[in-house]
This record gives sequence, C-alpha cells and structure tokens, in this order.
Amino acid sequence: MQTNCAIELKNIRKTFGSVVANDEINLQINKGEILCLLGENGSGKTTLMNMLSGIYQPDSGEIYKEGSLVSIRSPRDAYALGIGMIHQHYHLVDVFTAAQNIILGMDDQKLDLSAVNDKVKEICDRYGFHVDPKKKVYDMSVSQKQTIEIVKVLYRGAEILILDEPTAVLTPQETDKLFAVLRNMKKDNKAIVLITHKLAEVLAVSDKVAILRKGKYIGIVETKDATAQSLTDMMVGRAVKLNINRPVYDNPHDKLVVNGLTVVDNEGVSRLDNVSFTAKAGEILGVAGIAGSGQRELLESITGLYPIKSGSIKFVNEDGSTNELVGKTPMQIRQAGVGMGFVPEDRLGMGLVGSMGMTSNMMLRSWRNGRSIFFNKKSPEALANKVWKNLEVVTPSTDFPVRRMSGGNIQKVLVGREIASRPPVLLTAYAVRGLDINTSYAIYNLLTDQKMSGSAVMYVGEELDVLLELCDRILVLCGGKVSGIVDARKTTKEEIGLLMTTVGGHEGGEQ
Amino acid sequence: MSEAGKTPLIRLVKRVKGDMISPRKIWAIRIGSILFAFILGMIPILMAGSNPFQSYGIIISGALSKPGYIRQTVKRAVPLLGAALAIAPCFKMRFWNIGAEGQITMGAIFASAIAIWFQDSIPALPLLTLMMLAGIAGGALWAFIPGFFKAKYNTNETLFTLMMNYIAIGIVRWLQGGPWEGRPGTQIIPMFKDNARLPNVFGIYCGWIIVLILVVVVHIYMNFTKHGYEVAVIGDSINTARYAGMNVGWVMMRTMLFSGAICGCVGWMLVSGANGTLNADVAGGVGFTAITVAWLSQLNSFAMIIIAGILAIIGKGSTTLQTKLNVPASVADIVSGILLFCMLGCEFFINYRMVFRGKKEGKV
Amino acid sequence: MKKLTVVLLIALLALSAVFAQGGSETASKSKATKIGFVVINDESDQGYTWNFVNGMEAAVKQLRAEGYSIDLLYKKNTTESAICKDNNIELAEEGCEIIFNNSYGFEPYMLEAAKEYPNTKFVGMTNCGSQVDGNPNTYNAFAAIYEARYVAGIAAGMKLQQEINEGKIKASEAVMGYVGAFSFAEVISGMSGFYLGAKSVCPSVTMKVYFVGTWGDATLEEAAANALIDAGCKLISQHSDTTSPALAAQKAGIFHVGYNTDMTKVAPNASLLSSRIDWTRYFYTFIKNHIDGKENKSDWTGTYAEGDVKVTDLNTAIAAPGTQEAMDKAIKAFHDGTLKVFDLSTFTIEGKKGTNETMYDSFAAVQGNATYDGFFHESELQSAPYFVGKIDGIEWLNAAY
Amino acid sequence: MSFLNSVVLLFAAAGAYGTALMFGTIGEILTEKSGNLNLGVEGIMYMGGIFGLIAPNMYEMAVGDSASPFVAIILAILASFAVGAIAGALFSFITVTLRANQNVTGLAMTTFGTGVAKFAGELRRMQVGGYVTLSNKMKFAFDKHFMPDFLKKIPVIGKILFDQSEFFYLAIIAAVLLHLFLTKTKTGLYLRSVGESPVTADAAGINITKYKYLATMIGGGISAIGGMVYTMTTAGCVWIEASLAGTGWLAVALVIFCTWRPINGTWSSVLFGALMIMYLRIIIKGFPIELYKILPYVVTIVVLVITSMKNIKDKQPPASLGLNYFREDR
Repeated sequence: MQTNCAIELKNIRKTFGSVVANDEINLQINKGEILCLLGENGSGKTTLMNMLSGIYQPDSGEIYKEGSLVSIRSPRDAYALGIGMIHQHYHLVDVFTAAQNIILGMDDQKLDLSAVNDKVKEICDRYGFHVDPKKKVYDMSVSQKQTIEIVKVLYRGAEILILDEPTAVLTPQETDKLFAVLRNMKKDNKAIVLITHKLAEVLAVSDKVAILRKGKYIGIVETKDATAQSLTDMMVGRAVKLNINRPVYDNPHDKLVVNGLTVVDNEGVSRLDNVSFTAKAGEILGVAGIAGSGQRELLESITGLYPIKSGSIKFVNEDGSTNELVGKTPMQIRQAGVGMGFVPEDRLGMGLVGSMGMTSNMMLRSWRNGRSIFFNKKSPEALANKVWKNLEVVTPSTDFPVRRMSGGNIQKVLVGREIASRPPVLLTAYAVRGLDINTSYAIYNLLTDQKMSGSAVMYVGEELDVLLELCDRILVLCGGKVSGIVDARKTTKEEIGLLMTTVGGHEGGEQ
Repeated sequence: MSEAGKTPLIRLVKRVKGDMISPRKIWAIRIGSILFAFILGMIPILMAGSNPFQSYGIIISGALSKPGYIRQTVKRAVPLLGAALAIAPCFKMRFWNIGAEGQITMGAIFASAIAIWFQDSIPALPLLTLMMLAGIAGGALWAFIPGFFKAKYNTNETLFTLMMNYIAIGIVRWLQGGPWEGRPGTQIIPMFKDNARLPNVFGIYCGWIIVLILVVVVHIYMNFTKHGYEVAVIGDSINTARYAGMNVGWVMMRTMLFSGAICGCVGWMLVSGANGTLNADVAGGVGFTAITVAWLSQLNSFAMIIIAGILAIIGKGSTTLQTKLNVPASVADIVSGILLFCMLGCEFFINYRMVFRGKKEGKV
Repeated sequence: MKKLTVVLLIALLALSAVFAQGGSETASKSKATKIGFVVINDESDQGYTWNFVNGMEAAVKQLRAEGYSIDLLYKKNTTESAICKDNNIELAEEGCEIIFNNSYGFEPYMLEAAKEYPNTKFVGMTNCGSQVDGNPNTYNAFAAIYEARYVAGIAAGMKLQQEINEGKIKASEAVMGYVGAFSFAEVISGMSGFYLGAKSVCPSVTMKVYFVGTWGDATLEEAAANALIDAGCKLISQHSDTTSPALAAQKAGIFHVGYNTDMTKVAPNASLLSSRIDWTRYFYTFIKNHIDGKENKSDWTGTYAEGDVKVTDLNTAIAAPGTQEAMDKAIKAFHDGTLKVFDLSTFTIEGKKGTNETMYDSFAAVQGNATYDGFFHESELQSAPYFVGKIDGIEWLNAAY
Repeated sequence: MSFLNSVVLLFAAAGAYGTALMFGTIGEILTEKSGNLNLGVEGIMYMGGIFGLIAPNMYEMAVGDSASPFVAIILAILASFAVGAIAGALFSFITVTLRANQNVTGLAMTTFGTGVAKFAGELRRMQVGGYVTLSNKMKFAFDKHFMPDFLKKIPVIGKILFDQSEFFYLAIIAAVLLHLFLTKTKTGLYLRSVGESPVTADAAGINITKYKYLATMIGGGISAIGGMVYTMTTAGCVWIEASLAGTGWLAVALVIFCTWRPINGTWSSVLFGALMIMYLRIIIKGFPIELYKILPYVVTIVVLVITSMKNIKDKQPPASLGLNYFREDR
C-alpha cells in the first residue's frame, strides 16, 4: 500500500495567535481511496486541508508528495502538485460563466472557450456530471455551483481532491449524485478527502476515516471496521464524569413555545424546517447537533435577528398571557417587555464590539436606557467592575479592548453581561468553546444560577458530556429539523450522537 | 517548484492579540514616517535649486513667525479641521463619505441665501444665527441623499458622494453668474454686508473658536452620546449592531445628516467669515484634504488639530517660500502628498509583522 | 508618545527657524522699495498674466536702470477668494509699499485688506471700485483697449472685404465670431470697438458672439470658437485668455484676431494680429511717482495715444493688402484725437441712435452722462469700461453671463 | 441650422475633449477591473498633461528644427504613460503591498499628482525662461485630422467619426483592445476575477499582487495619456493647469456611467464632452447654462442609483472594488 501514498503530512502544526489549530498532525492520503476527515467544528479539519491547498502555511512540519518533500506556498503550487480543494464557501466569480470559472488560473493555454467546453463535456461524461458551460454563476443553484467547483479542480488534472463539507448544502438526491461521482473518481485512481461530520455519509462513501478532535489527531480506521457508534466515540471522546451541579427547579413552566418554525437563508436553502419545541422556565434546554444544523438560525430567529418564513414563537408572560415574537425586531421584542439574553456563537462579530473595552461592551444592552442623548456610563461601569471581579476576568482595565483579551475572558464578559439583567429567557451558543476547564465551570454555574432563578435557558453546545450533565432536556437538531427531544438525565451520549448524525429514516418532528 | 521544501522568503502575519507592537514603537514608526516624508520632500526643493533646510525654515517661519502669518495659517486650518471633524463619524462607521467638499459648498449656498435675502432687514445676531442654521440644513440635506440610497439600496457611497461634490459646485457657478450675480457679467456675488459677516477675534474671523468648540462637540458626540456609540458599534460590526437592536439604516442616514451638518456649518463660516461672499471655490479642496486629515488622525478629534495644523503650515509657508526663494508654491502639494503617503504606508508596519525565512516562528 | 511628537516637531521648528534667519538676512540687506504683485494663474497661461508680468518686469528693469532699488515679490496662482486677501495681507506684512492686483475678481478682497493696511497702496487693475470706496490708499487702472480692438478690427474687416472682393464669400457671408468671457462692460465695450473697426472698412460685416463664462478654460474657448465656425463665421476674435480660439480658427482654415499676446506664432495661417495692453508705462510711472513722493491718480486710463494699448505686428503674409496703411490712418487719428470709437453716427441700437440709457452700464461704480458731442465718451468717467450698448450687427448667441 | 445639424456638430466638436476623457476613462476602467479604486486619476492626468508636454519640448529644444513630429508624439505618449505608470505603481505599493485605505490613498495621489504637475510646469517654465510650448510644425502634428476629406463629408457620421485628431482613433483602438483583452483573453479573464473575487482568483493560483500592480500601472499610464492629449490638442501644446482641473474626476464618473465597459467608455466620453459644451450649441430657454455642466454628474448618479436599485449583476462595480486583500485575513 505504501506505493499508493499520494500525500503525507508529518508533524503539522499551525497556530493562530495563541490558538493551536493543528497540533502535530500526521496523516497519509492514498490514491484510489476516499478518506473521510471527521471531527466536530473547530477540530482543525479545514485548517489542515487549507495547508494542503496553499491557503495557509504550517508553522512547522513537512508535507511529502509521493515521498518527496514539497512546499505549498500558494494555491498555484497546490495545483501544480495535483491538489485541488473544493471549499465550503465556493470560490467562484459570480459574473462569470461556468466555463470562465473553470479555466481561471490555468497556465499555458489560450482562451479557447469551445475547446474548454469540449473538455468540460468530456470530464462530465466520464464522471457523470451535468454542466452548462455558458451559464453565469449568479443564475446557478447551490449544487450547480458545487459541480462547477469540482469540475474546475478536475479540469486542471487534480489527482488529490479535497472536499470541505460538500453535502452541507445539498438535498439528499444531490448528495447521492455527488457520491456516485466520487466513486467514479475513486475508480479513476484519484485520492479523495472528504471533510465531514455526517456519520451516515462517512459510512456510505469512504474507505478510511481519520479523526481529529480539538486540533489533535486521534486516529485512522478502515470504514469497513467502523460503526456509527465507534466513530462517534472517537469524534466526541469518551464520556467523562464532569460533576456539574444540576439542581432541580421546583416549578418549571412553559416560557417559550415554538411552533412550526421554518426559515430560509438568502440563497434559498432551508435552514430550519418545521421546528417545534417548548423551553421551560427553571430548566436548561440543551441543543445538540453537528455544527451548521440550524442552531445559529434557531437562536437568531427567536431573538428577532433572522427573517422567519413561517411558524410562531410565543413568549409566556408571568401572568400567563403570551407575546408573539415573530415579525418583531430585536428592539420591538425588548420594548414588548420580553427580557431575553443572548450569547451568540460569534462573540466578537456579533455579541461584542472588539475594539471597545468592557464598560462599553456592557453598554451594548443598556445603551438606550434613559432619555438623555448621552449614554449612562455609570451602570455599565459598575456592571463591568462586577463582572471583572466576580467572573475573574483578566484584563488591565475595563477600557482595555476586548479583542485583545483571551478567548475565555472575552466569553466571561459576554456571558456576564447577558445574565446581568436576569432575563426570563437566556440563549447561549457554544458558551464554553475555547475556554479552559475552570472558566467553563464558572460559566456552567452561572447558567445554573439563572435556571434556579426561574429563567428558561437554552444551551447550544458541542460537548455531549456537558450537555448530558448540565441540561435538563436536550433538543437534537439534524439538518435543520428536530430529530429528537430527550431527557438529559435518562439518555446516553450514544443516543444523542446517533440522533445528531441521522439522515433519512426517522428525521424531523417530535419523538 | 525548484525551491521545493523552502518556505517563502518573507511572509506577512497580521498582528493579533498578544502580538501587538508596543505603543512606544508605534509612535516611533509614525514619527519616523513623518521625518522620512520631509526628507523625501527635499527632492523637489533641491530640484528647484534651493537649500531644503532653509526652505523648510522659510515654510515654518512663513507660517508662524508673525502674528499675521499665524492668522493666515489658522485661517487655512479652520475649514480643514472642521471638515475632518465632519468626516470622522462617517469613517468611524466605515461609510466612505468623500462628499465633504459638496456638503460644505451646499451649506455655503444655503447660508448665503439667507445673507442675500435678509441682510438688509435683519440685524447681525439673528441673521448670523439664521445663516448658520441654513448652512447646517444645506450640508445635512446634501449628505442625506447619498446616505439614504446607501441605507436603502446599498448604493456605492464613495462614488455617489464624489459626484455630489461637482453638482454642488455647479450650482454655485450658476448662482454666481445668474440669480445672485452683482454686476452683470462679473460672476461675482457682492460682498455681504457687515451684519452677515462673522466678527473677528484676535484678527481672525471667529470661526476658529467655533471649530474648536466643534472639536469638543464631536469628541463628546463620538465618545459620550448614544449616537456616537451606535456609530462606533456599526463601524466595528454591523451584526453586533443588529444584535444590540440598532436600526443600522437609520443610523447611517442620521450620521450622514450630522456629518453634513458640520460641513454645512463650515460652509457657513467660509462665506460669512473667511470669504465674505460665495464663490465656486468656497470649499477649495478642503473637503478632500480633510479626508486624509481625519484618517491620519485615526478619527481622534484632538489629533486632527495637529494634522490639520501641519498641513496648514505647509500650505501657508510654501506661499512665502515662493515669494522668497521662487520655489513654486505647488511644492506644498508635493510635500503634503508625500507626507500622506508615508503616514498611510507606515500603518502597515504597525499592523503586520514580517516573518523571514529561516527564522523559527514561535511566540513573540 | 504623543509628547515625543510634540518635542520632535518643536525641534524641527527650532532648527528651521535658525535656517530661516539666514534666509531673511539676505533679503533685508538692501533698503529696496518692496513692490508686491498678486496675480491670477501664472505666466504659463501665455496670455493674460503673462502680459502683466512682462509689463511689470520691463518697468522694474527700466527703474533699476535709472538707479531705483526695487524688490519685486509675487503671489502667483492666486484664486478669487479669501486666499487673495491673505496674499495681499502677507505682502503688506512683508513691507510692500505698493501691491498690484491683476484680476477683476480680486478687488473685493483687496479692498478688505486695504482697510487693514492704510499705509500701503493697493492697485486693482481692470477694476473700478477703488476710486469711489473712500479709501485714499486704493487705486484703479485700466486702458482703452477698445481703441486697440478698433484698430485690430480694421485688419479683420480688410481681410473680409478682400475675400468679398475676390469673390470667395458673398457680402452677406462676412460674419465674424467673437469668443467673449462674460457679458459685461469690459467685454461688450471691447467687442463693439472691434466690430466698429471692422465695419469701418467692410460695411457688410456682421458679428456673432458666444460668452463662455470663464476667463481661461481652453476647452470651452475652443468649443465656443468651433461653435461659431460651425455657425458660419469666417473670422474669429476673442476676449478670453487662452490661445485655443486661434488654434480652432487655424484648423478650420479661417482667420483670427487675438488678444493679450501675439498669436501669430500659435496660428501662423490664421492669426492676423492681436490687440494688447502694455502695462509698462503705468507700472513705471506709478512706482516712480511713489518713490519720488509724488501723488498718483486714483483712477488711471491708458490710451492708444499714450502707447498703453497697441496691436502686435501685423501678420503680413496673410493680411489683406493695404491693411497696415488703413490701421496707421486710424492710429494717427487716435493721436490727433479726431477718431472716436463710439461715434454715434457709425452705429445704431435696435435701429435707433444710441442714448446714454441704452449704452451706459447702470452697474458701473461711477454714474453719469457720457453721451454728448456726438459720441459716447468711454473710459472718461472711470477707467473701467462702462459701454454696454447692444449695437446692431452684433448677434448675441447666448445672452447670459 | 437644423436641430439635427447642431447635434451632429456638437458631437463632432465634443470629440476633442472626449478624447482626453476617453483615455482617462479607459485607464481607470482597467485599474478598477483589478479591484483598485484609484481616485488619483485627477492627479495622474495632471502629471500626464505636463510631462507629455515637457518631453517633446526638451526633445525639440535639443534637436532643433530637424526634430521629427513622429518622434515627438511617441515621446509624449511614452513620457505621459511612464509618469502615469509610476503613479500607478506608487498607488499599488501603498494599497496592495502596504494595505493602506484606497480612498484615502487615491485622494493623496490627487494632491500629490497635481502638485508634481504644477511644480514641474513652473520649473520647466523657469528653465526655458518663458512659456513651455512646441513649434507650430509640432503643434499641427499633434492635432492632425488626417482622415481624407471624402470621409469627413459623409453626412452625419462623417464629421463625428472622421474629423478628429489621431489620438481620437488611438483612444478608440485602446478601448477596443481593452474590451477584447477583458473579454477574449485569458489574462483579461484572470484580471476580472481578481477584481470580482480575489479569494477565488487566489485560490485558482492567480498572482493577485502582480495583476493589481500591472493593471493599476498600465491603467494609470493610459489615464495619464489623456492628460497629455488634453495639453497637446485642446490646449494647443501649452500648459494651462486650470483648464485641466476636473477632467480626472469626470473620468471617474464616466467609469460608473459606462458600467465598467471600455466600448461604452468611448461614446460616453464623447457624450460627456458634449454635455460640457452643449450650452454653446443647444440652448434650452430658461435652463441656466451653468447647470448644463453638472448634467454629466447628475446622469452618473442616476445610473449609479438605478443599477444599485435593480441590482443588475452585470452592471455592478467589480465586487471587490476598493477593498484590499490579504490571504490570511479570511
């Protein structure tokens, strides 16, 4: 099998600032094989592959192509080595035709579009695509765009194809078509790397599976020896006893009733499909699911930030009356007296202002208070000091730009602010991502405090151990649909892992 | 792939947290760039056959050595500073308003209209107040139009505001030769009467006081008001602004109104103070220069005083240079241009770090 | 950090100040009379300011030859805005005893500076407001350029008459085009003089005028000249500052009469000659009088008879035969005082004889009756022209400006 | 004069000023296609205007009467192109390599360029001791309407298309070449991709930096030729800085007006030229003539607003216009 090796990565390490994205990774990619690179979001899969496609350079480590040491300084180098990557976000020029996009960056060739068309047709025939070379990209559907990306890579004779979550935006039928194409390529002795976290797909299409977790290489297995369960175990790690304190609130009652929520993104792809559930006061409702299954859209819909296609979101007031949130802007929701805290996934891009200090960031929730044209800096200042002290935020001062703080401290600032007003509903997305153990526990305790004070807390998380020990109930999303709502005290990690990765079969609806 | 196995010679890394350059170094780089610019600026002076040190000396003494010179320098700095203050909130919001020139002009037109219509019937104080309000309205209106289209249709504001400048100037030309012309054919609008003229303080029209007040006002607006806060949040991230419940489109329009209002105020000062009448040259390019002033000051109101001061000194001083050494006064534009280039370029060395091949990349 | 900037700037300032001392020393070693000259554009315009600067340099050269010690300080590329006032103030601060301003639009700003510096003499060239503003230190000067234009008009008329006589054009096709800057007295008076000069030798001549609304925009002047040529004009003249009308005429294969500067070099096949003001005598006299402690006239008008206005050498290669003689006859009559440009018997306004009301500029600084003795007395009540009669035979293609 | 006739004559006359605009516009289109918004066109055209005059002037003064007009024209083109290309390189260095804000850099370029041009003009004037110009032989060569008479006499189009200076045809050739380059060649396609989506282009292995530098330099050079054409034809080989003022900004407007298409750039340059001088030809009663001159800008805004309102994909600015690209920033 050694002669079959197309690319070998040795001791690859890549850091961004103080974050270690890839830590001493070793990986071998073979010809005539489909390798799945499996891992949760943030496990470093895409970063690793970007180093193969020339977008990043490793800080240290070596890359060997068929046994010889190579340096990939740019995408051009990658192409020269026969490496082609299809990124999750397509690299296509909207105003160009398919053919124009396909030949972009090709050397030593005249611009002879009819010859291009012929060659495209030949590729399509060989692997079973359909492409209209004269169509402009802005007129294309998502899957058509993806096809162009793949043809583009094949066109320049790539021997090694890397696909970054190619099925995320495809319908099941389109996915099947894609897999047929990939199998054809395999037969053609190409090396294929599929970055994904959908277990069903992994099992359906791959020969081998390499697993990354938190930037570290966990191992590689033959698909035929693997099961969804074994892969899940490797991907999420073994169950760890965390000993999170989980008191029971004596009087849980409905706080947020979501019914038939459906949203569509601006590309026309359905992001949430008929989602229904109830969040109760005095309860932490966990939301599990592979990244990109609709978590972000769910929270943003509730807070009024995401346009809703259909469905209803009702907030239950203390007196039992309800407030319909659909159709309201965030400000209208607040003005309607609906207290809501939201810790978004993108801390600096959405929840905080990176260039400002703690005090100014505290103000993001209170800036409009009072009638004066001046903002009131006193209460945010006090809050900032409180958060600084209580949550042990490490910062030189409350005016120090939060962008320059460490991830954990940034999150403390954000969570500290969101819980400060004791909101009846608290939504959190990946609240402990990138945080050390102590900080994580501090956050868990804060959320539990909220719960015990009667808040309905929604906790979108990625670590199943935490979800199991922290939450009361867990809502599992899969591809924008609810694949199950389970009691956290009774379920197992394995059950959730399966619900997260289930496609087809028993998707959607309450179980 | 002949260099296979080697990493590139120089590679750029954006500085991130923990990797920031020290403040002392930042200022060393900035000051170094200014000095470098002045050294480059010696080239044209040498070409004109003059001693560059003597020339710089004349520039500075020509701008500052006599009270009269200082007054003229201040007079040049006032609109520059005013316009830079106006632009700052827009740039803070990442709204590229390069229409200050037109907004000043439109403010000047509105203020002049009041002067021309009412200078015979209204005494100084109410007249000047009315003129100011009109100027503010004119500038704000002119800024609002591109702001509206940006908020509504995402129309490219850079190009829009740029076009608006020339329309405003064209309107002045029309007024100058048409409805408001004094003696027919002269293209001159008669000087305003004394009640429409701003009084002098220390020999300069009192615009300098107004603009200093504006420095404080803009500083307060940007740093202590809800509006300023919204602007800053939007400039950092539109998503965060939406998250915080801000109406991004409205804030854009409102900020343009504010920016235009200050420009309009500058326009009023120019017609009522510096010029005493309206002409097509009323803004005279300050709207453009002010953009670089605002940008190089990193949108800090007080730093703008220094930058506007430096440019005014170069501008004023070089007219003396021409009179004394026969070095063309256009040397001011060259030196200013070089200065701007150097200061723009030097930020690179603050924000990026170069990693050389062979040097082990590690923690810095 | 910021302190460091300030310290460095101060150091730079101090250093420069030391050098500057060296600079001013050389300037102050002789006790010369300082003369300031604020000009619009610079000599590169090859026309208006070029003509002024030449006159000034010639006058200063002459005075220096006579032993006067003079320092001449320029403020070039001055705009008609507050900058103009600043430049006047700066020259006054520099110790200039006389400051000349060469553009009409400078006057309001110059007058403001004049109030602040009563001991300095301010001269507004081509202006009219100084003599009535009550300031003893402000002066006006202009010249009877319409006389020179009359002479130049003779050359134009001779040429057209020649073409009629040779059968190249019909008598009714003898149309001249005139590119004017603005439709005010200075231009109207000049173009009327030009037309009357042409008419004196070519009775069937008519003229079309375009006003471009700018003094020195080559594009627009060329465009206007071309528009006139397209409208059937056989000869172009101008009261604007660039040479592009001459080029347009040359391109179209017709003739041209210029202004300010000899344009025969620019358009040798088209340009017959130019009229111009020679400012040398005025500058010379004014400065000399000042140094000698004599009074200067607050309002001065140069005339053909005194040599202040003149025409450049005739382009004999293309001029009609007998042109020089015809011009000399007129020039002699100017010297004698027997020829008046605005002789009421030579033109009509809307078919009637001109009256003071139809000819006198109601916006002129000085008002009065200039219509007596059978002619209109231009430039006598004030140096700046005030003739605005719309005489028959001249068609205004665009009235405004 | 019939109305049609005046329109024909108007456009024929507009060709002269339109030629300078055409070069300015075509150059800026090329620059903007690379995603660089160089607002320094005004400064660049200024520099082209003076150096395009100084070069043949020096040549003529050195060689004397035997100077060849052809060489002079080539020198003028080369000199103006070179100075524009240097300015383009400077702009690219500051924005592409040093990643400074493009708007601000462009404005600084305008200050700098106009300064250099005025300075060079005055310096040269002092050197030659008088004004800088060329002999008449040269002047005719620069503004030669070389098309045969029978073509000029074709009704309507004859005067518009065939009674123009050699630079008019050169500009049209440049526009057609640029059009072919952008639509029919591989390099042109790559260039457009750099301006539309540098991420894509970079991923496709296109050297973004090289394309941006070259496009901005060549674009700057072409724009600068426009300044030279103005000085050498309309202004009659004399440096009149004031009359060149605003031409560069008009070129920036034109780029928007012609929706980044060089072929549209040709006729729209003439159209803008016509709008600028229309007040001399077609007089609408009651419409103030100064307001004619702002028509080009009003029309441009209307085009800008309409294309953004309708969001017509093919008529938008290059998607990354004005933005800098740093690979690891994404």
